[in-house]
Amino acid sequence: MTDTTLSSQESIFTSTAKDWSSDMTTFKGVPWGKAMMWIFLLSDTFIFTCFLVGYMVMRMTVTEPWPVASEVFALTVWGVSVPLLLIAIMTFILITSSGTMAMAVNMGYQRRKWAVFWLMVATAALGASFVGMQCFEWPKLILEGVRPWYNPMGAPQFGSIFFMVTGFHGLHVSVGVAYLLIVAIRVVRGKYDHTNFEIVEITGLYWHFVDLFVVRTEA
Amino acid sequence: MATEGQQHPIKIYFLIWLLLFVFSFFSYLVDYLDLQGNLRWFLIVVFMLLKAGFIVAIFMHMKWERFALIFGILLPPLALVVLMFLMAIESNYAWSSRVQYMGEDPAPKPKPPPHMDHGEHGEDKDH
Amino acid sequence: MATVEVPYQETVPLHHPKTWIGKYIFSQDHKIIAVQYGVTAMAVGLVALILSEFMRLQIAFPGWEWMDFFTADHYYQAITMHGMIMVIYLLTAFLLGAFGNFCIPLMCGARDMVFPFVNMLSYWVYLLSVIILMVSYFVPGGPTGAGWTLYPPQTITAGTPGHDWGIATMLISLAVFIVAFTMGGLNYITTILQARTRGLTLMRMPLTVWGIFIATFLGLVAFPALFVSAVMMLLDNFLGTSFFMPAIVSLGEKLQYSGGQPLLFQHLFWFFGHPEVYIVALPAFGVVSDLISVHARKNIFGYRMMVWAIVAIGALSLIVWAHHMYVAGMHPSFGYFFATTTLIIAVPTALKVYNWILTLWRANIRITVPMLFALAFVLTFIVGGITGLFLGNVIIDIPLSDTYFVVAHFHMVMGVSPILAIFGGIYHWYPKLTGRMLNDTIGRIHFYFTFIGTYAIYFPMHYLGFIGVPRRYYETGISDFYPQTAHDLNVFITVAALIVGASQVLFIVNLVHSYFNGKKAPANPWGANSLEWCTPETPPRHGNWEDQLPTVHRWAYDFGVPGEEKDHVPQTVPRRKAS
Amino acid sequence: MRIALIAILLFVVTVGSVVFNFTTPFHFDAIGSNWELIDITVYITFIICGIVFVVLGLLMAWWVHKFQYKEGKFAEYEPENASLESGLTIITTIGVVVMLAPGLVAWNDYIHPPKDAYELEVYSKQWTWMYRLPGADGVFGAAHNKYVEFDNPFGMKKDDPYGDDDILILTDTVKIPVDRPVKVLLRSEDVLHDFWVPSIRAKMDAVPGMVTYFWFEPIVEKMYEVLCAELCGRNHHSMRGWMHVVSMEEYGTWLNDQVTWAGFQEGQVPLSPEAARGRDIATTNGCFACHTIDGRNLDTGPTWLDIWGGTVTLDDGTTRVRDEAYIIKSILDPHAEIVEGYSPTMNVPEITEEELQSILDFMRVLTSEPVKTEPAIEGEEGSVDLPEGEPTTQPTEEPTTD
Repeated sequence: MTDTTLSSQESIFTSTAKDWSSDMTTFKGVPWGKAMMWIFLLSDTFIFTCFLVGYMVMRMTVTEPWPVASEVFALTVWGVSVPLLLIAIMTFILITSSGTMAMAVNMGYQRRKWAVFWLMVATAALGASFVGMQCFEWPKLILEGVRPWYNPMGAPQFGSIFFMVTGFHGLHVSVGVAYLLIVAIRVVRGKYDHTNFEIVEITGLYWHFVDLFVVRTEA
Repeated sequence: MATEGQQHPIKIYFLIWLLLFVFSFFSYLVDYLDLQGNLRWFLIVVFMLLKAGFIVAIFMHMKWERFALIFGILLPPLALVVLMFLMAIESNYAWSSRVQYMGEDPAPKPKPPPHMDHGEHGEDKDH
Repeated sequence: MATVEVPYQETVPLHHPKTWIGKYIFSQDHKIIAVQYGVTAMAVGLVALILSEFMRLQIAFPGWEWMDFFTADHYYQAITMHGMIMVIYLLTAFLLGAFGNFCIPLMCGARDMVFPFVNMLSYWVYLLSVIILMVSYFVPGGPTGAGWTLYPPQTITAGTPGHDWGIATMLISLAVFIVAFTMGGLNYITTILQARTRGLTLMRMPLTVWGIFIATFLGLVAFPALFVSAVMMLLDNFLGTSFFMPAIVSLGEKLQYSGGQPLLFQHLFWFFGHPEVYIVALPAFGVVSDLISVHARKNIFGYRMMVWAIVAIGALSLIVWAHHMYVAGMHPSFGYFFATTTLIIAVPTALKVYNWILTLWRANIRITVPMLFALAFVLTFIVGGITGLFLGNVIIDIPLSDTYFVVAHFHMVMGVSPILAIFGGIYHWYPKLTGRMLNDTIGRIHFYFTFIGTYAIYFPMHYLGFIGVPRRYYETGISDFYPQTAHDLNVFITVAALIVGASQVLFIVNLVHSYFNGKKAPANPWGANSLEWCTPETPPRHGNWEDQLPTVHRWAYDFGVPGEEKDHVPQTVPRRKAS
Repeated sequence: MRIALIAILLFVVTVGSVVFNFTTPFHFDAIGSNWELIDITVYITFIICGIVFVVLGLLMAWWVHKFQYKEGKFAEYEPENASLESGLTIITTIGVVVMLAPGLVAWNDYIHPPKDAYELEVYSKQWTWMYRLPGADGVFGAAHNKYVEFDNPFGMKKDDPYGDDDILILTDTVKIPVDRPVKVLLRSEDVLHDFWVPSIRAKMDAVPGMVTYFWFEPIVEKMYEVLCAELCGRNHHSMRGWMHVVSMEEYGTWLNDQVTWAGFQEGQVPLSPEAARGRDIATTNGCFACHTIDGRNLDTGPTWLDIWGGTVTLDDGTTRVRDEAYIIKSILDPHAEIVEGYSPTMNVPEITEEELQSILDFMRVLTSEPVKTEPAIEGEEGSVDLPEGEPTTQPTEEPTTD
């Protein structure tokens, strides 16, 4: 397994060509699960991007006015309307959860099981609170009259896209929370003791990906 | 065993973590200042790509993967770039067709009043 | 090289199933899953075949009193179900689900797929999607009649049969299928990339595996677009969103939609749909390459070019989608781009055809049943390919699109050709799968009926397209563009279709009969080189290999190597020291 | 050496295909427009592809025959032949370029209508065609599906001054002058349609929510049947129309008889509230998918014009007087008595007794006699457009705007 690190003499292209033309494994040192997760994430990227293409096309073809995001997602704190506060908080939560997840992976490779467990639980908690914020955001918009098929502020597609994309993303986060908790419990129970704890990293890949898309969706 | 996995100082995570907030702050600034037009979309896309890049490279450890994997994962989405690019062009086309023929312009410019002898088109009826 | 890499699989123990159900029903063995996929796909394909016979009868004998029950609604529903079943639930499922499952681990020298449990789940979810699809015949309004392309707005407006429940079951079934495919596809790709045996580099893999590999990859990146459009259309239908629905007046009734873009669906659909064509074609290419090489006793000509052609076709297929939309009213300038990319794709495809034919040159051709099917595939594919050059060239597509020329073209290229490849593959691998040979005579009769029959159906059909007969017409009626002779031709085509349909009974009889009474198959009846013929037992047991995985020393096409004793050298035979 | 059956078969199929191609009567019919370039491109492609097909097919047949299995023989071992492969690549590329180049040139023409082309709007809906011309000012008034009403079949935007002189052609037959390029703008009221005349070669989908176009120049005076080439629902196959290419003189005469949007609005007579309600009920129940009120008999159902009174012949040869009882029965039990020439396809409408009476009220006013009703209560009433060629509907020449 010494060849997992790139030796300095190889150029990008020779190393790529060498890996792709070798026997047994193409992605050297990558466990099956991790390779599968990467490919799944690639596939999932296409799903999310197609949703975003839908968003872009709607936004560009609809002639009715599109609501201004900074006003819609403003939050009134102590009587002052702070634009985009809600989204800012949600982004903060998710990016933080990514940070804790990265730490968990790191701890995993040091085989510190309990540290892994608590960091993953913390990540899951942050993820759950993200979903919780969504549960706050949705009724807020619904109370303002926004529906998937209707939007008092202009183009109805705003509501459609908003509920569809955030719903789909929220689903990913929820699945991720469940996945994190399952893995965390299995880690402390010693199910992965015979491995390198790559499962933590695989879970992490998925979680960061979810995070990645909140970054994209906000635009 | 412990040396086998990917070992990076924890410091770098914090650094990236902070950077992500900085970028997020900037992209909200774009919304907050209500920048419009191409500049707005350019800035949003730039910040988006920067953030995505850092997450993929550092948090998802892609920086430390071999290039075989990096190319395998990063090349296919180029097809999506083509899709997005073409869809953007076509959306403009559909939008202008709506404005031109369907009277859907949100901010209509006053058209010149109809002309009786408007070039050769009017001749159709005279034949 | 500090350490010698040991295939990971040799270190993990395989858990053999203990119960009969674990062995044959909820089996995690890739071979059983392959059979399950194959049988289900054939069963549902039979439904599609019967639907097509009804359609042909209606086209040839409009107003025939025996066909009175077959209304326009039924006709359009049959068109839709036939198309969707054939493309997705038969061809994709068979070529990737059955051949993929069977060939990949055996040809890569793996014990099984990397995640057998997920692989098993893939089949059961696929079965669920088939059931949901069939349920659409029992929902109010029947299945959707929107054509397999499901173009909105008509899919969900009142003028289309099955516009409420039928389309819902269709879309849900597709979404479930995509989940199933993703689970299977991730397995196939990971197995090919990460679980090959010692010595098996990618450039030594049989072309079957290459074809399945690239096709699966295309599926994983293309199906998301279909998934997204299915979700959006479901929302349009049930929540009243307006993604694809502009303001419209349907049969005098104003609908509560506004501002949607119908073309967005078409783009997303074809962003999936064009790669889908190659998802079906590439495995067929691979299978046929192997069949021709093995049965011609000669190495496949230009192997490296064949591989790169597959890769190039796969890559290009992601950016040619809108050649299905030349007359769809999209941005006019797209015509230049898509015509160019489409015709570029013709070059690697043509090279593959050349290489198949050049493989025959100075070969030592055994005319076995698989070889017959492979040869028929090549000729059929040539016709389908060159008519594709007509339709890919944007200006020629203008008069020919939406006519029977298109119908004939895509049936040739992605209906008949892959089916011929599937038949060839089944005749080729059946001995390894069951340990019995298929009956040769029945096989030949089945072949001649199928090949001559399908050619007689689809070759003349192109010419109906030239005179302008539009596709998807329940009846053409009396019109000046439609001469009586064209009607006679339609009757001829229908008769041929009925014969072809009936002759498939021979095939099924052969499969069942030979399973119980066929000749015992030797381990390597065709004298092939690839790994699946080197298993210690025939049929291979669970786990495929002995304690140690086989070691590969050469490519899969060492036929007729000068200086060797036999005319084929299996991949496991070490190379001689360089002399 | 025994000749292999498959070799013979491959030979016969290849040669047979060529023979079929030359003997079959099924080729493009005589071109009726300026698009010879399309035909030329097709011929070039035909020749190149034909040669490739014949060469490959015959080679296959010959080699399969020639290199049959012999025990103990070794095939030639030649994994690769770089020069042959690159040679084939180059030849194929040249062939592709030869086919593609004229195609792209023709496409460039196709998407750029000439400056002197006049515009014709083809308005499609399930399952018929209508047409609109921009009128004297040469500019179409804005029109949108959201404005489509019973008395506004094209969805004209009422405050757009460009629309007043637009000429509305409310039948499925249009006349166009020969030898003049026409830019066809396509609009759809509901689903995708495709305006297609095989002899013209050109076609394009009509997409709701946007306006698409193509252009051509008819060169033969002829009556062409218009087909719909994009699946548009259960009556797709019966969505036909007529495009009559005529001389300039005939076109001018015909054009003078057409009604403008302004004239169309003037010619409408207000309805009583009951009749207007009946019309709306009939609309929402989809009656007008199969029945018209302007005298045209669609394939799917008889017109409602003059349906009140008179007699009708049924498909069993008997005749009926169309009194109230007959009409009520025809609505509530549509399959009981079928008018000659139609098939029993109508669904039983789900309407109340009151609604039925309203529809009957509406049917009563649908006579080709000029209707002179007193204007009903302001604001409540709808209106009905009278059939074309009505004396009350003056084809107005001069636009009403200033």
